[in-house]
Amino acid sequence: MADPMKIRANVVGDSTEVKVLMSHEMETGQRKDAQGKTIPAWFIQNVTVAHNGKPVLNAQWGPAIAKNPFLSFKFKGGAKGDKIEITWVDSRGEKRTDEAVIA
Amino acid sequence: MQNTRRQVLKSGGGLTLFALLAAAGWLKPGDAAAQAWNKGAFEAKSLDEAVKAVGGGTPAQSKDIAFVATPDIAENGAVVPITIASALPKTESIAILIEKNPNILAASFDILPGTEPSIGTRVKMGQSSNVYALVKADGKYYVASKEIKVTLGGCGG
Amino acid sequence: MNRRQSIRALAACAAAVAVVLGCATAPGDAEVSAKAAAVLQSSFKEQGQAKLDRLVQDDTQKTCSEYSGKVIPKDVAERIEKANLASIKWPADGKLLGDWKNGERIAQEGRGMQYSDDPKGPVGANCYACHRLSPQEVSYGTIGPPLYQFGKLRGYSDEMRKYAYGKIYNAEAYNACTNMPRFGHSGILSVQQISDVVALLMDPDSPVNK
Amino acid sequence: MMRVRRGVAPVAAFVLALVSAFGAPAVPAQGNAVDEIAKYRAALQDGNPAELWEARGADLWKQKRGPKTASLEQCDLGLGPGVVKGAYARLPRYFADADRVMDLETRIVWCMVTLQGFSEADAKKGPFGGPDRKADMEAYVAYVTSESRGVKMNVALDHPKEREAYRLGEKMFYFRGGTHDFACATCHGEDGKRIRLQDLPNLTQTAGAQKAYTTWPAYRVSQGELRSFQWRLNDCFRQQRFPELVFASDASIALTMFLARNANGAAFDAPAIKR
Repeated sequence: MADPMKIRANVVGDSTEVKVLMSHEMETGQRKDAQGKTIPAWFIQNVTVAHNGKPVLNAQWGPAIAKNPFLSFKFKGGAKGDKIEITWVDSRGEKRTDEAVIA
Repeated sequence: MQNTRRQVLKSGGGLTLFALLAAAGWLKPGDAAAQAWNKGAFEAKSLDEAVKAVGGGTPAQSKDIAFVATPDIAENGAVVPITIASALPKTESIAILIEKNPNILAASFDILPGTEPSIGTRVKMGQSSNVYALVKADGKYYVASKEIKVTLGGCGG
Repeated sequence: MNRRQSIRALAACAAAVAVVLGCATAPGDAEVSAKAAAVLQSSFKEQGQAKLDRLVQDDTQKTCSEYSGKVIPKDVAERIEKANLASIKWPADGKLLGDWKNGERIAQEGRGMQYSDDPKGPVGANCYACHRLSPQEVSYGTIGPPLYQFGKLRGYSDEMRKYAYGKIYNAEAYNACTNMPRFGHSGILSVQQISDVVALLMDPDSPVNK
Repeated sequence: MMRVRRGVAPVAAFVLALVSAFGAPAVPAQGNAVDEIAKYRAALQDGNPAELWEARGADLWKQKRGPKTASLEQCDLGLGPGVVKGAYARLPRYFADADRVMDLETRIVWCMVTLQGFSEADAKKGPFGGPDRKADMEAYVAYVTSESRGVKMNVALDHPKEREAYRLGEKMFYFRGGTHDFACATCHGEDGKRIRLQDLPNLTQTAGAQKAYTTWPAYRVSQGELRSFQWRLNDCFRQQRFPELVFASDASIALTMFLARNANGAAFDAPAIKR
């Protein structure tokens, strides 16, 4: 199973800043292995972020997002102790959801 | 990541059920699992093609789109930090496109109500290239661009 | 260490440190060196084309390791230079100037001789890793001196050509304990390849001399 | 209009920028390339994927594993069983129970053998991760080293074996061999040198050793992997055209001792992120 995400959510002024690192190969499908065989594409395609159950960001990614992806953004509101839930789904249909609490 | 048992669907290009759904237009709010992935847009080779794939017309150049904390030179193309901020009213989405990558669209972000129109992430670049920030605001498309140079590094080749 | 070598080492020691410290610390130092060499042998494993014999030092490597970071006594330097000068093989046809375009490729190529390299793959000299040469290449290192306009500044004489060839073939012949590899002596480059790199430095048409 | 291809001009501009940064002519573009690379490095600091390894290592550290189904929580890294905080800043060191000098990786192997019951061969297997395989060792290393962040390097040479390791490491640093006559000192023995465009730290001087040693392990952007100090040594020797340095070998420990000791006094600041 994929490793957990590393999520940081902090109140900054009247917004909440979310920074997340995900553990994923983000294989492009363009690389070849040592035997010269093409390594099939394998990458995160969809990311959703929800604040207390309400979606705040949706993303679609291609394989050009760097390996072990990083994402940062802010949304209005959010208070210490609120729940941030992030889910990704990759091109193999694997899915991972992690939660963090706003600090 | 040894896990392949959750593989839903196997096929040559690594396509999934979601990709095969091939939605038109931008994302709708909701769970990632229920999200569609715009295959056509991600296979586009040019900016025009990509915009067309998301149902837009020719984008207008805009000075209200900024690349923030984005270096002109990347020491390594495998990881290029990019932050895009839009000052356009009613920004609905922000997309990153890299002209010289095999497929031009790198990512698109749906800015939901209450979310600030500023996104930071990291992309791969095969070579020095123009990078476009494509913004949909109030139903219309706008674009800004920046050139990022990729240097070669390393000693022993 | 055979007897002749140890006598040499003693002589070298006398010359090097007698003035400062006397020779009292030197045997201890030689012991540490010997142990370090032995520990290295047992700490590596052969991989690909890199076998364990690469850890067996010749006299030049051994002596230069000992004097690393120190001043090399004149007689030791002369000994190293003389021995290495004798090893240089000059082109049979006497032609020292090859093809600068091929020389540029060799100067750019960083691969070769690493255990991760294909033994049948290209072997370069990676000159740009340490030297500035053609002004078109901005990604150059500074471990060695800049060589831009090498021929133009020194003149395109037969003597300079010979020096350039010899230096690339075996740099230890001209400057004992230099950082530069002995490309010909150690079998990294062929005689033809060395002539091509000489052309990169000495051909008036080479970008290096523009 | 925006589809105009700008293949040649930008390259020329880049060349100019670099030439002006490193060469003689002082034009307004001076320093731009250097500034932009600094900006690039700064932008990466904000989210270092090494954190993913740190988290995984912290989790693995507590897991009951091996034939003895034990965790590594009671591993003695030199400050007593169970103390991880600050331990890395004092390694390598002499361990009486093993009667030898050990660096972090060697000590983790020791704990995997003594606490968890792994064979030594199993504990040392696959220490470096690749595209298809994550290395537990690199996760352990990321976790343990992260617990010394901000702690001043303080490597002792009290025990005779610690002093011996240091002296051996120093000799190895200057040992010239292989097809190219390279030693560590060839590239890392002088100030202000670079290979291609990469700056080379002078590891024989305190400042250089401190800067280099305190920023390993590191997430290597070019490889998308967290790399340990053992890996750093292994890959240096590959490029030196030497055979392969054996993981946790005596030479690797001696060299680590030499370099770690030379870094004494500087605050440890890793896992870092590097090109």
